[in-house]
Amino acid sequence: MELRNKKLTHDEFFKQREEVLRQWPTGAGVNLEEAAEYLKKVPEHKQFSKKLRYAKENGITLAQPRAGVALVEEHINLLRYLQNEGEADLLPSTIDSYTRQNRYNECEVGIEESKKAGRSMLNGFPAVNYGVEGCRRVYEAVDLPLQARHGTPDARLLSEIIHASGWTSNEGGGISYNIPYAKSVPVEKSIRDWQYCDRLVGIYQEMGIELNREPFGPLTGTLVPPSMSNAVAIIEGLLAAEQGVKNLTLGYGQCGNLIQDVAAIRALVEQAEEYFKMYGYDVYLTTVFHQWMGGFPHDESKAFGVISWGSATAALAGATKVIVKTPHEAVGIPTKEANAAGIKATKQTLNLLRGQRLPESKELKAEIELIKAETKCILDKVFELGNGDLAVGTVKAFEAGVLDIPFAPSKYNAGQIIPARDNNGAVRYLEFGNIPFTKEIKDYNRQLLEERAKYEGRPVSFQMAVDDIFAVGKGVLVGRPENMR
Amino acid sequence: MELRNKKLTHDEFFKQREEVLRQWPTGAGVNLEEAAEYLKKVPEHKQFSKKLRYAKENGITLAQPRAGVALVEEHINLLRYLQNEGEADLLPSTIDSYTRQNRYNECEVGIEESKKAGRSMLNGFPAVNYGVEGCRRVYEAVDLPLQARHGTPDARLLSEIIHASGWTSNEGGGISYNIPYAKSVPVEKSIRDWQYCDRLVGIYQEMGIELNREPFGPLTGTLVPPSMSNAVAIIEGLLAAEQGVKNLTLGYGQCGNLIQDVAAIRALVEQAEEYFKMYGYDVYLTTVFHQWMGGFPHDESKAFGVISWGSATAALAGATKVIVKTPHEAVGIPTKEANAAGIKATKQTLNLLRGQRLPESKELKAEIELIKAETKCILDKVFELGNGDLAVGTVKAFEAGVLDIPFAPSKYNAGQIIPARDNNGAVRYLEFGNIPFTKEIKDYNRQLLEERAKYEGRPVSFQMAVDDIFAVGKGVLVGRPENMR
Amino acid sequence: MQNGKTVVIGVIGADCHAVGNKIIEHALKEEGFNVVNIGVLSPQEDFINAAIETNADAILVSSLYGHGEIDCRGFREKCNEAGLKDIILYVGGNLVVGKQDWKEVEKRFLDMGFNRAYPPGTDIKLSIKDLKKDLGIEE
Amino acid sequence: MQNGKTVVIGVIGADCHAVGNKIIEHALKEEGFNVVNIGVLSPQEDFINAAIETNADAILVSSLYGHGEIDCRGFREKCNEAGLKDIILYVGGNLVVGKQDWKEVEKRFLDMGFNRAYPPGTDIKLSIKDLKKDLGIEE
Repeated sequence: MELRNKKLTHDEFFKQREEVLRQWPTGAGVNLEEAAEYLKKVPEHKQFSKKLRYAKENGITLAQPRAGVALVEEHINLLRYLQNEGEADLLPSTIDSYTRQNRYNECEVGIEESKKAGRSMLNGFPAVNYGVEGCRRVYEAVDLPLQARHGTPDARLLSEIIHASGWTSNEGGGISYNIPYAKSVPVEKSIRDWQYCDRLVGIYQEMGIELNREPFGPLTGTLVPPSMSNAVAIIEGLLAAEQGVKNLTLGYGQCGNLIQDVAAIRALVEQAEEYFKMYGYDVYLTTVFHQWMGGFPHDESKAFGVISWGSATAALAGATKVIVKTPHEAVGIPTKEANAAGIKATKQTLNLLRGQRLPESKELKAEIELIKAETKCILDKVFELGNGDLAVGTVKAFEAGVLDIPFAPSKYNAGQIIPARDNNGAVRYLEFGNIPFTKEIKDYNRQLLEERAKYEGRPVSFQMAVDDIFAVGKGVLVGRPENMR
Repeated sequence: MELRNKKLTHDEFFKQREEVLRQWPTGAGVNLEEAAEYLKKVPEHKQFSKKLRYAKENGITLAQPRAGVALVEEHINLLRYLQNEGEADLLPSTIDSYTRQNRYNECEVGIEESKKAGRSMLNGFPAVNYGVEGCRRVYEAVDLPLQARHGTPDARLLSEIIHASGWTSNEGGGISYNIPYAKSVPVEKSIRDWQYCDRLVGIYQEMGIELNREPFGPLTGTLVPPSMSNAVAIIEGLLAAEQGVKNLTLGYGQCGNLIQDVAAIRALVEQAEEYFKMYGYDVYLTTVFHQWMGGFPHDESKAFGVISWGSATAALAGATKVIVKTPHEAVGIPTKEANAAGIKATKQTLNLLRGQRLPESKELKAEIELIKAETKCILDKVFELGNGDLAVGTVKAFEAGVLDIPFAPSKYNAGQIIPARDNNGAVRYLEFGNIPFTKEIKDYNRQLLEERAKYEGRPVSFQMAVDDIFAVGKGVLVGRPENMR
Repeated sequence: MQNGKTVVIGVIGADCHAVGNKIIEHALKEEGFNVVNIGVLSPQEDFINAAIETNADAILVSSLYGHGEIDCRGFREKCNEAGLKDIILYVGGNLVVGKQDWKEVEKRFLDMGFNRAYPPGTDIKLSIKDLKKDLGIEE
Repeated sequence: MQNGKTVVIGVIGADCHAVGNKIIEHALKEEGFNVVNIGVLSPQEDFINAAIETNADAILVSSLYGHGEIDCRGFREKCNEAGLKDIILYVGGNLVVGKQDWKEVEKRFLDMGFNRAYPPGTDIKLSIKDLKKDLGIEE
């Protein structure tokens, strides 16, 4: 069957579904009709889509942590702690890395070792291995909406299990959960597999159950220029909408320059709405802002500074929710106390800023226009390469380097573009690879980087990107040469 | 001798000085010529005025903590810790409350009790009791500029001692260290006493030694409308300039609404410069932004949120320095570790934001115009009441309630105005007392509060102010009624 | 609305924190107390004199600046000497320098003869509830 | 500029953190090493095969996602079996789940047969300095 951006037919979906549910024994525990009945009983305050709608309509930014451990009881304790002590608004279940690679046998080892060691030997919750029964125990033990957060190129079985368990949102997408998370999964394969995940949500939607879907905005989380991540977000949004997804959250990872970050969120909403309208999709759109995804300072007080500044930016941008980092970020997976601390600092900042927005200005307007113009260059080319079909165009765009994610591990990613910060800390394109920008846009990006180079007394080079990657961990946004620190 | 805003003559100053130095035995240790020689040897990196000039010219915001304990060695340890571990840019010595009331006998008790108890029984460093010898030990033990921070209506002896000890800045002023800090000190008395402190700095200036002076901006730190604190700051700046002060830092305490806070700092600089020019003073002006001075949350993570948001606002406003709170704020005087933690969160935020400013916008411009118009109404009336003499006008303005600081303890303060937040969290005038605003300004303030009242479904009332006072401690900026939380 | 009881309030010692003082006055008046507010920067004598003059039922001492331990010593003894034998004495605020264990701090103040002591951040409504109980006022 | 030494680098297990991997490659090349980068998501076998094929002098294993302890077990034994008897083995990154005492974590990895182990946030320049020392390259 040829790849195309077209809603899967009943037969296509259910034929595939038979295989999917056989991928691991717990697949047998998923029954669509029974699951629909179960989902219909999810109370409003535990429905992701409802809580996001309320937040958007009331101008509130919600806070959601990341969290997941190997054993069900420990995972429940963790989530309840983040709910009760951490004051989280939305709950996650972060899925472990073996599950993300569909290596369920290794998950079993991890679960057994965790029992023996008395501490989690997995970096997340192995939802597939626990199946519907285990995942429902988690859902039933908490009082907030629950979402799977992972990084799984083929998340079909995982999606079947978590939705059937009352988890009302799923993060991911055919690009965003492949290119930054896998080495050798063809883009065509992951787009197909996420069409399945999206179609599953569409089928529930048609049964009157509104589940939320969230493409993963930050991609590699490392100096991704906003136009590139927005282009990917809009593509994944359109692909999801085609499969019948109606409640969609598009994301963006903080770059650090306030004007650029606010502009990125505004540009994303405006442009995504334009495309949904153009292609006739009726989607309820919300946004998620990820606090700084790059290297963190080791010092916990400094980490609080990074966390709070991300929260303030999310509020000023008017994002619907913010994904929270913790003061342990630099050293690995946080304790539950550190996780709660991150949420509390975040919520305090969000509450102080409730209702405050960055006002319109010449600078903000110009940045929004730039991001939208860059994004349009990319998207136009993607559609062109696919002869109008977005799925095909996306595959070809990665082959051609028209879509190109900096620092991504996938061999299907060209890896030709290099980003770096300008003198104000905004992320710009240093090497364009095959990104089809106009000369005007290229000149403007180059000019901004030349200004920085001049200020720093060194040429524009890859070293700038390297310095920028380590800068926040060292306490600053722009990685200046050593003699300027 | 009649009060007037006129540089003290040589005779007026030195006659008074004889009495001042006899107020406590350590006064005998102050020798102006010897002190000038000592001050001339202060290296550049320990000079307050130099470091502030550098920061202003390079667009950097500096971080300064508050800190002071009873015993010299412990005080030195504390300051060195904040310098080395806390990464402070500027150092304080917070003076204890007995010294602020010139109750040096009680300081002696506090010093003795502290030695016995093995912990500080004073809430600051009793600089007068230690005299030049003890204060120089502190100065010599640190590597950063040192400033006295206190709240002393009559700080003449204290100022003599600290400046003679190499402390290159002094906080305070005849209004800002009286009305919020004393119950029954006449305004005339404190203005005279601070004319002395300013003249002392002017005399050193004439000997080629540039000391910094900093009126205390936040006043009671409790819902002070920006135009009232800016009016006081400009008055104190003009009074200091008349006595020969050349390096001046005017201050403002965070209210919490970003646009209003940035507007307040911009209005303060623009309007102060206008007045200095109008009255022919040549002053190098810098600004200080005080992180939130009101009630803090008990939870330390939440406190970090408040601290970081204050830091971000200071950076976006382009303030020259920021005064730092600590995660222990809600429970009293912090440990040195908590103090350092506050500075580190602050510095991280400042560094991430270096060079970023809130761009011009319609809203920001309107807020700047409003603050300047309100401030001008007040200042015009002060000059009118003094028949052109600012010192006389100030005394009369407090009598008339034209200058009126909310929640101040002084019986010389009318206490007629009541502030409250509007629906966006900006601080407005609820009761105007005798503040001489135009009808237009009054109507606008009222209209903004009526909008909030309507939103909250309750009348505009004093209860709003009470709710606002406790709001930040409870995690929000605006004190909404209980059914809206 | 008056409940017939008189309370003296003020901030002791060299402490000039006026905001809470004004709010305590406001809250007590709302609950029907006759409030005598001697304000900030008040020595023990001012509290006691005000209590004698107004025949007060209770004295509420605030201290926000960390010197409370020094300032409050001997307060109960001075009250006894002045004939205020069983007057109710409360104290609250940031009573000591630094973050100390509240149980220990409370004990020190109860040992000094205060009937109740309150940690930083206590809602004044809580103290008023206690006060009504201690004064036998029905809710 | 080449120093004649070959190093295999990669990210072990189900770990897809690519940023540091690309920077380590960049830094090693700058210091004159011949770098064989097998990338992310690499099993032990891929490291070993690459080392045999290129006659490598050292293997630098990265692990950023907390599963390092499971993924690295038996690595030294596998190297020995494959004939890489004395090959230098380094490991570094966020090696375990959660904030644990580094001394204990380090010991666990040294006991597994790694020559050196590095905690989170180590500057790659430091590891390169150690590597040059261990390989007998003059600075």
